Formats: sequence, C-alpha cells, structure tokens
Amino acid sequence: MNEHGHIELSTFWLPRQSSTIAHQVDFAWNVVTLVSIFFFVLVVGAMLIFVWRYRRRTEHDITSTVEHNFRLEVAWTILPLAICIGLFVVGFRGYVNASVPPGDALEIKVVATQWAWDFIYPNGTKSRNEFRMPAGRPVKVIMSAADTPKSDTEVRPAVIHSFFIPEFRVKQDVVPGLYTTLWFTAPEPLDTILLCTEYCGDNHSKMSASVKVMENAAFNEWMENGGDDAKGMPPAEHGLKLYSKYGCNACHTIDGSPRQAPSFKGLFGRKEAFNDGSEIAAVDENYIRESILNPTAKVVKGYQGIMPMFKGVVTDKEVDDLIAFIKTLK
Amino acid sequence: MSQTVAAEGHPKDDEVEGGKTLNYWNAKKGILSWLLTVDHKRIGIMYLFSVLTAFLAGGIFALLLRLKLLTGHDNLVTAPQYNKLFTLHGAMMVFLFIIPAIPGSIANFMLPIMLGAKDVAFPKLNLMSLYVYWTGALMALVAIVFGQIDTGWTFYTPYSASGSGPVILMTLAVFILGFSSILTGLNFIVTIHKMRAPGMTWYRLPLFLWATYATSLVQVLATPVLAITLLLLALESGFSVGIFDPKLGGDPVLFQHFFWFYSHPAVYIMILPGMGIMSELIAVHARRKLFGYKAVAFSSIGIALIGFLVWGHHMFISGQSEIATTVFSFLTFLVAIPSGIKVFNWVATLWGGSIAFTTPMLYALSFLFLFTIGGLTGVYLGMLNVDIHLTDTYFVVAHFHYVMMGGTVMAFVGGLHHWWPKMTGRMYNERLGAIGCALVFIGFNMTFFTQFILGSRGMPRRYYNYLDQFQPLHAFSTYGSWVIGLGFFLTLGYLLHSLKYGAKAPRNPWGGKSLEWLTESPPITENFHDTPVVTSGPYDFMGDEHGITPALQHHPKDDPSHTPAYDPGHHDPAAKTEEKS
Amino acid sequence: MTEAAADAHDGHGQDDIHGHGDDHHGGPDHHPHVLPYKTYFLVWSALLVLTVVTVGVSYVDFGGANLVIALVVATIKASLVGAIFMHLKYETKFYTVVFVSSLVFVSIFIGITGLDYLQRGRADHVRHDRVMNMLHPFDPAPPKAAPKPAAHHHE
Amino acid sequence: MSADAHAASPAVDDEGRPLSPQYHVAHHFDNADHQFQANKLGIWLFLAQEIMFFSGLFCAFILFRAKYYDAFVEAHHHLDKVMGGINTIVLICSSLTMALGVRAAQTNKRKLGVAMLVMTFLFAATFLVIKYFEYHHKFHDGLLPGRHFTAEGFVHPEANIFFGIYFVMTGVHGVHVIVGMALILWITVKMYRGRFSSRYYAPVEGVGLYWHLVDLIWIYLFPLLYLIG
Repeated sequence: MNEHGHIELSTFWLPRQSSTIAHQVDFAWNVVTLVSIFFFVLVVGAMLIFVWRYRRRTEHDITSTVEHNFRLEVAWTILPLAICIGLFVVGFRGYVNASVPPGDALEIKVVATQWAWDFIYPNGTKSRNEFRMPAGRPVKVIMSAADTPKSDTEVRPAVIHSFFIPEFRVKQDVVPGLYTTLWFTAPEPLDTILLCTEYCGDNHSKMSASVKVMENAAFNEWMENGGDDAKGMPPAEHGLKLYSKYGCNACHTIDGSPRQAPSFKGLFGRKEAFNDGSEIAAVDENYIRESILNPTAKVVKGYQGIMPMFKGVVTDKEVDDLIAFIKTLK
Repeated sequence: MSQTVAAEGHPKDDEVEGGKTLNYWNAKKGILSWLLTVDHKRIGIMYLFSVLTAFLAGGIFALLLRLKLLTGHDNLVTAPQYNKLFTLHGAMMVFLFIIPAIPGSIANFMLPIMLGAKDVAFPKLNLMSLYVYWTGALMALVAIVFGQIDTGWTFYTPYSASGSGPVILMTLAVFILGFSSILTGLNFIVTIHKMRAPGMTWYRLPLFLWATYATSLVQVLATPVLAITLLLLALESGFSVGIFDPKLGGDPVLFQHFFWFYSHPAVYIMILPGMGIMSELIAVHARRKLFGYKAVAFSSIGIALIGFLVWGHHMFISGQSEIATTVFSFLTFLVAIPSGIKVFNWVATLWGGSIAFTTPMLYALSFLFLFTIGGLTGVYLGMLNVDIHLTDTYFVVAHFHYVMMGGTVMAFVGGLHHWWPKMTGRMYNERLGAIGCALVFIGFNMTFFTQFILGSRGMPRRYYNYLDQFQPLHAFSTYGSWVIGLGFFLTLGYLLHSLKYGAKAPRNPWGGKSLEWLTESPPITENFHDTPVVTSGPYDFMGDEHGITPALQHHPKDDPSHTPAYDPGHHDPAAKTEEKS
Repeated sequence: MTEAAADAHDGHGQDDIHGHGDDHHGGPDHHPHVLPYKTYFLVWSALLVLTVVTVGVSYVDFGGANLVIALVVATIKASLVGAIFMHLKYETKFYTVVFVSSLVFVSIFIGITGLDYLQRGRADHVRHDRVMNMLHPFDPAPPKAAPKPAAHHHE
Repeated sequence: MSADAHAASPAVDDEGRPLSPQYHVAHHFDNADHQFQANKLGIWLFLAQEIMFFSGLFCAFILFRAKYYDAFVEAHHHLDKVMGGINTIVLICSSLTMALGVRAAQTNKRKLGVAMLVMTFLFAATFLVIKYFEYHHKFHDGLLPGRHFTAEGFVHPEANIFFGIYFVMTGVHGVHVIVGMALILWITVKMYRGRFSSRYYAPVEGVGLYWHLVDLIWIYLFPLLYLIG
C-alpha cells in the first residue's frame, strides 16, 4: 500500500530498535508488562477461584459477614502506590533522556502541511516526503506546521500534525504557531517510515514519508548535491519517483480509479470539462504544467479544488519529468 | 405501625384499580402523560430509550468503520466519508450515549427509590434536562446530516476552526448536551443530600448512589468548562476572535487544555456510575456483605477529585512544557490507586459469597476481567516514554474501549438486566442472557485486544489507508466486531421479547437488600405505599437464612405477606412472627 | 443542627430516624434569618470605598504587584458580598464549602495550565517564540498583506 | 401552626385569602422548610457551575497576559476607566437593592420589596446602557477581536488577543445581566401579586443569589481588564 516503506518488527509487540533511545522505551515497556501480568493474574485468578469455590449451592447458603481487614486493605493500597511511583521513575528517566538533545546534534527543520512533510537540511537542501539522516550522529528536528498554498492569494490554514517514527520510538505533535523539537540517533543505516499521528484532514492516513538513514559520508554527499539523486535517470522513471515524492499519489491514481482527483491513467490527450464551465479538447503539456503550478485555475468538473499549489516547490525539470511520466500512462 | 405497612406493602385504596395495583407504567395513559410527566421513573425510561437509540446508531457506525478496515485500500467509503464516520461514532457514543447513559436512565429511575424518596428533588428540572438532551441530540443530528463534520469528537483547533457552519452547529449541540448533564448532576446531588428516607444515613447509601454522587460532582464542576470551551470554539470559527488562532497570536494547545480539563473528568463521569453498578451486582448476586464499603465509597470521591488533576496526560506530545508533562504523569499514577482499591474490594467480596451465575453476575465478572486489562494498559500510557510511543496509536483506542466498553457498557448492560424486572415487571430469558453476554465478551476481546498489538507495532489511529503489514490483524479485529454486534442484537431481541412474554417479576428476584427491592415490580408512581424507615445497611446479608429474601424460597409470584429486604420489622414483634411462620 | 454537623453525625452510621438526611430546622414552617438594615448599608459603603481605592492605586504603577493588589482588593469585596449579601456567614457551612470548592478547582485549572504555558521549551532551548510566517515558518515575517485563508478545505 | 403568629402578613392568593404554610410545597417534600433548603442547595450548586463556566475565560486572560504582557498593558489603556468604574458602582448599588428586596420578602414587606426589585432592574439597565456606549466606542476605533482588529498605531500586534478576551468576557457577563433582568422582572411581578412571604420566597432568594454572583464576577472583571490590563 505505502510506497514510503514499512515497519520492521523485533518482538511480537514492538518494532525493531532503530534508535538509541528505543531500548530504553522497550525496557520500560517490559517492566510495566511484567507488573501488569502479575496484577492481572492476581485479580482474575482470585476471581475465578472464588467464583468456583463459592458458587451458589442452595438458596440457604450462609455467606461471610467479614467486611474489612485492615492489614489487607493497607497492603493493597500501599503496595500498588509504591509500584506506581517506581514505574513513574522508570518512565521519567527515559523521558528526560529523550527530551534533552546533545549540543552537537545535526539540526534538520521540518515543515508539515496538508499533506506533505518538507525537510530543510543545514545547507538549505530540501526534500519532500523523504527524510534523510546520517547514521550514528544525533539529529535534532525543529518542527512547525505551515499554511498550505492553494493559489497566489489563497491558503488552507495550517493544522496540527504529528511526527512519528515507530522504529525510533519518537513522536511529537507539529503545531502551527509553535516550534516543537525531537532528537534521536540511529546507529545503523536503514530504511523505515515516518507517519502522521495527529488527525489532519482528508488524507491524514496518506501523510507519510520514507526515512533513509545513510552512512555519514553518503549523506553529506547527497546533501551537497542539493538532494538531487536523479542524475541520468530517464525522465519518465524520475517522474514516477516524483509522483510519490510530492504525494500526487494521495489523490491521483494511475490505474484509472478516481479518488479525490482524476486518475492520471489516459489523462494526456483526454477531453476534460471544468467546474467553471469551460473545457479542453485534449489535455496537453501546458494544461498539466498549469495544473501543477496553479491547480485552482482549472478544476475538473465534479472535483473540489483541494490541491495545493506547487509553484516554488517543483523545478521546471521536475515538471517536465512528471509530464513525461503521465504521458506513459495510456 | 406505618413502617410495617410499608414493609409488607399493602396497597392503599387509591392505588388499586379494578383489583390490580396501579404502577408508574399503567397509572396514566397516553403519549402526553409521558411527554409531560415529572415522574423520575418515566423520565428514566425515556432516557433509556434515547441512549439505546444513540448506542445503536453509534454501534452501526462502528461496524461500518470496522468493515472498511478489513483492508487498507480504498473500499466501501471514501476517505472523507470515513473521517466523518469515526467522528460520528465518537461524538455519538461519548456525548449522546455513555455520558447520559447510566445517570440519565438507571440512576434516574433507581436513585429516589434507593433513597426511599418519592421523587428527585427537582422533578420539573429533571424533565427539562431530558428535553435539553433531546434538543442537543436533534441539533447534532442536523449537523451530521447536513454537515461535513470530520474533526473527530475532540474538535481540535485549528482544524475544527477552519470548518464553517456545521462544526459550529455541532459544537453548540454538544454545548447544550453539556447543560443537560449539569442539570442532572445538580439534581442528583440535592436529592442525595435532602431526600433520604428516615434512617438512611450516608453510610447506608447503596454504593451505586455514592458513585452517582461522585459523578454528579464532576458533572457540575467540569462540564461548564466544556461549555465555555465550545463557546470559544464557535466564536473562533464564526468571528475568529483569535484566542486559539496561531495566526493572531492565539494558542491551539490552550484549546487542548480547556478541552481535556473537562474531557478527562468526563471519562470518570462515564466510568464511575459503572463502578457503582458493579458494587450492586457483585454484592447482590453473591449475597454477601460488600467488602470494604467505606473504601469503595471514598475511592469514588477520590477518583472524582484526583480526576481533575490529570487532564494533561492526553497532551504528553502536544507541545506542552516538559515540566507540566512530568507533573501530569505523576498525578496520573495516583488516580490509578483508588480504581485498584475498588477492583480488589470487588474480588474480596466474591470470597465467602454465594455466587449465582445470573446474567447480571456474568456481566459483572466480564467487567472485572476487561476493566482490569483496561486499567493496567492505562498504566502503560501513564509512563512518560512508553506513552510517547503508544499515544495516538491503536493502543490508546484499545485502552479506552476496554475501559469505556469493557467497563461502562458492560456495567450498564449488567445493571439493565439487574433492574429490568424492577423497571418492567418482567423476567427475561436467563439462558439467552448468558449466551448474549458470552458473545459480547468473546467478540470484544477479539476486536480490541488485537488493537493493542496493532498499536504497539505503530498503527496510528484515525487511518483510512494503512500499511499492508497490518492487514491480517485488522481483519481479525473486524471479525470480532461482528461477534459483538451479534451478541448485542440477541440481547436487544430477548429483552424486547420479555416485555410482552416474560414471566411476571417478583418484588425481589435476586434477594437484594436495598430499598428498591421493597417496592412493587414495577413500582407505583409514588414509589412506596408509605415512606420506609431504614434500620439496616444496603448489604446486610445476615449470613443466615434471614439474609435470604423469603420471596425467593417460594414461587416467583409476588407475595406481599413476606417481608423483603431492609426489614424494619426486625424491631417489630408482629413482623417477627411473620418471619417465623 | 448544621448541615456539616448532620453529615458528620450521619457519618457515624447511627440511626438518624428523624430522616431527611441533612438538616432539620424543627417545625414545618420556614423561618428566615433577617439581618438589620445597618449591616447591608455598611457593606455597601465598604464596597464603594474599596472600588475608589482600587481605581486610585491603579494610577500608581507597582509593576508586577499591580495584579496582586487588584486581586486582593477584589477578593475582599467579593468576600463581603458573599458573606453578607449572599448570607454565607449565616447559612450552614456547606454552601460555603460548595462555593469555595469551585474556586479551588478554578485555581487548579489556571495553575496547572500555567505550569505548561509559562514553562514551554525549558528542557530544550529552541526559539520558542511565535511563528511569524505561517507560509514558511522558518523564514522571517512576511510583509503586512498576508494571503487570506480559504473558508474550508471541503468547498 | 405556631408559624401563623410569626408571619405579619402571609402570602395571599388572587382573592387575597392567606395561603397556608403548605402553599407551593411540592408533593415529594415534607414541608416548606425542607423544600426551601433543597432549593437553596440547588441554587448554590448552580452558582458553582457558573464560576467554573467563567474560569476558562479568566484562565485565558491570565495566561495570555503573562505571555503578551506589554501588549496587554498597551491595550488596556484604550479601555475607559471612568465608565468601567461607574458601572462597578452601579452594580454594587444593584446588589444592595437586591439584598434589601430579599429582606423585604423575608419580612413580608410587599411594597418595599417591589420597589427594591424595580430599582435593581433599573440599575441593571443602566449598566447595559453604559456598556453599549463603551462597545460603540470600541467598534468605532476598530478595537475589535482577532481578525477584525483594525486599530492603527499599536506597538504590539497581540493587542487583538486582549480585545478578543475583553469582548468575550464582558459579552458573556452582559448576557448574564440580561438573563438576570428577565428573572428580576419575573419575581417582581410575582411579588407585586403577593405570592411571597416569610414562609415562601425561595425564588426571590434564588434570583438574588444569582444577581450577586453577576456582581461578584464583575468585581473581578473590572480591575483585571480596566485597571491593570
């Protein structure tokens, strides 16, 4: 389903431990699990035994009139209290570690819009729906949610999102008007996925990004090249990459089935009618270019103008490659 | 010797018509006699009907949601429709069902009777809160039908503020529902303070009333904050006053504080009455003096009060300050203690009892099992770093369904069976009752235990499309939801059937000791032929055959010559001879 | 017998045969507790004086103390109204309990919310000041004419 | 009934016949006193509810004031201390007349009671009139909440938050005043028709308590909004 990747599992319950804090979380998880099993067996076990032992035999059963036992009641008040405070301490220590980043952390800025993740690296390199980071080096993300441009004059107001990488055990809301932060270190190069966990509208469930942890050198090279790894790639193939990179796939299918927007299948050369009554005999390069850069100019009949504006987001080369890709979808 | 008369319940002349005793059900006829009634029993029945309708609707939404989630691909509904569905499911279940369910229906019906009063303190206010509830429900319905409401039941800004008309209507609807809840709570507090029968001391209140009292306190003190919050939200989306709008310097996180300051205590509004019912079910169906009466009573109050201090544990990742987060986490662990005390006392009450496997008891045992899981998984979410991984995933969804459905709904349905004979004067089919309970129990665990696994593996909530790797577990969860549905439809079926064909219920089918078992089934309009005088506690099962209600040892037909629970006759030679015979 | 006392009494679980729970002022009829006019007018003039005082001090700047002073004076006035005009002084204490408890919850509400609000970004120093540019949160504030937000994402 | 001696001029029905102590005692209450106590507890719980209702606004005010201190100080200078002060005095006077109205009911002084309630009503009306002029002035200067804030020459842009809170707080309080006036009207008519006496005056007491609360809230609103900002 999701081209951005998937979650590797380590145990039956939890994902692979891909960050340095993951094992602390899992330790806390194991502690509380043991405590829970203990109390569950205690309560339900006692319940079942009593239910069988004291099942009603006659209407004249003589029942106990014991209504309290001071020692017992003190015990089952103090003991859980002590255990709870212990659990709090365990959770708290993990939390402190997760909250205070080391000073030398690499700062990556994150901007969440409806419905895309943008990442801004220290040298200004940008990537969308693809989060790259070096292995073995602490990374600190500074996040905020932004308005989504619909046209030059109109925006869709920013809403709350949440930055969640299950394999890293990190999660933090991305709030409009606020800067929130997270930090983590991924020791090994690997691929995993980033998900949005705060409901943010129609395509909330599609708002994911691939996470690529790279060797430090490879990461630096990638960053220096301005994040362009499409060198020498055939246009149509690169267009396919961009199709998921820019989240076109959230609304435009390539198998002909309509979602919140027309499918790309057979789009090129198709006759389209628009909400404003006008129509185009055959979809051509110019129409596609306009629809990407300023989507609300012409909205296909029967659809809502929900597509964000990509002016200033995509380069001309990328538009060309996308068009090349769409042309291939006969 | 009016007490004796009351105890033996010889109806007065004006309470008999054509040989048969008039009860609240047949005393007056016609739809208007219901719509204009101030009788707490009739109002309770109307509430019961309303909340069950909401439960049915919300349940159908839930089944649709689960059906869609059979696969993670587009099917059945579109993403916007799905988002609307889970919003409706949440909003209906929370605001139209769980919050008013037990206080509105069962408590409304039973509270005055258990106190030995003729009615609640403010009968007209009681009727008014029902009408306010209906108004809110109607507005919510309009908003749902004509509006694109996909904010989730939490209405988080700025997303909700960007929504126009329908969202405002919905918030105002909830605003109004809130006032219904406030009025009910206010009414109950005054009733418990002022309307107790002679001899009904605080420590002779059935624990259900202690729980109701605690609930009412929360309703009166917390709900107004929801009101002002939603008012501000409506003003925000209507006139953009800016208090929550980041563009204008407002703060979206402040909205979450406002919302959860009500909505966390609100989960105690939802669970406390259920806990109260549990105490009744366990004690009566085990025929045993409840273990640790005072502990259970005060843990209700404790939960209500500490419940006001922990709202921020819904906001660990919201961007609130680390210090606040830590404080909230600590306080959250404290609120676990009184709930634990209750559970231990219930289990201890089973010890040395005489446990009958009646349907209410089966629901009580299911409650113990499910609520224990719900409570313990709550501890996971209280732990700071574990919560960060689990929050906003299916783990949370499973947790609150274990507490709300495994807890409150189980207790509600159990209580419904417990008091069904009293409310309707009919017995239902015990075997079908057991089957229904078993189906719900099994289906529930299939559906929601699976979701713990989904959540801990990183499946976020409110997802229309999900990663393929989660598909098998989702499918299993969906199959479970069908079993639950089956169980509840069966239950609905035999309960309705019993209304017409069920055996006539005796006054005291279970051998209970609290005042309601002293009255006719169903009760007369004034509840008691004469104000009862209370001389013993609600759970005084003597431990000898005196503890067992004579009515039970005979044929189930009502026999007024036997003195049921709460026997004032203990001081009364006449009644003594009665018992010896 | 005061309500509180009645509760305490009931609390010991003894039989309280003269029923209806809490308080019972003997006879069936209600006998109001009437205050002399003098009391009312004294309170009234006190309130007026305090109003003048609080306005007066507002012309002097005590910096942070302004809030405290204003609240203290207001609270004195409030307690006068509560105690005399609302008869709290002469009623069973339980009404005061209800009244004060609501104030306690208000302070909890404001207090703990403040604990978040005034402490944000302490564990980890980012620029936790306002985001001024909602289109590009990490760029400087835009010129005055910001794009107007669309009504709703569904239209 | 020893009480008959106590009541100077007991409540009367339309034909002027005195009403018994059981007058207006609902079937589920023992007697007048029992009912009175129940009503009073109900009212007090309602007042507690009202306080929680306003708590949200006070919370917002205090927190935003802490966050945008300078903006609030700047903005509050645009409120009119004099008008606010006069309104405070008006409300205090209305509280006095209301209290005296209740006292009149307690002591079976019907005419005095009516007079006092009418005065209370008039004070309330005065309050609203003054408020109207304040609002009108703010609208004219564009000192409006949130997005509608158009006033020029503010150093701190967050002033709009102050006016957002100002309008919501005073607006909600104003609505309470209007509701209060309606209630006062209702009990005035009942008292004029001689429905109340030392035995039965729960509605007067209840409305009185509500009205004092409205005054109480203003006692806090005034210094916070007008004096310190």
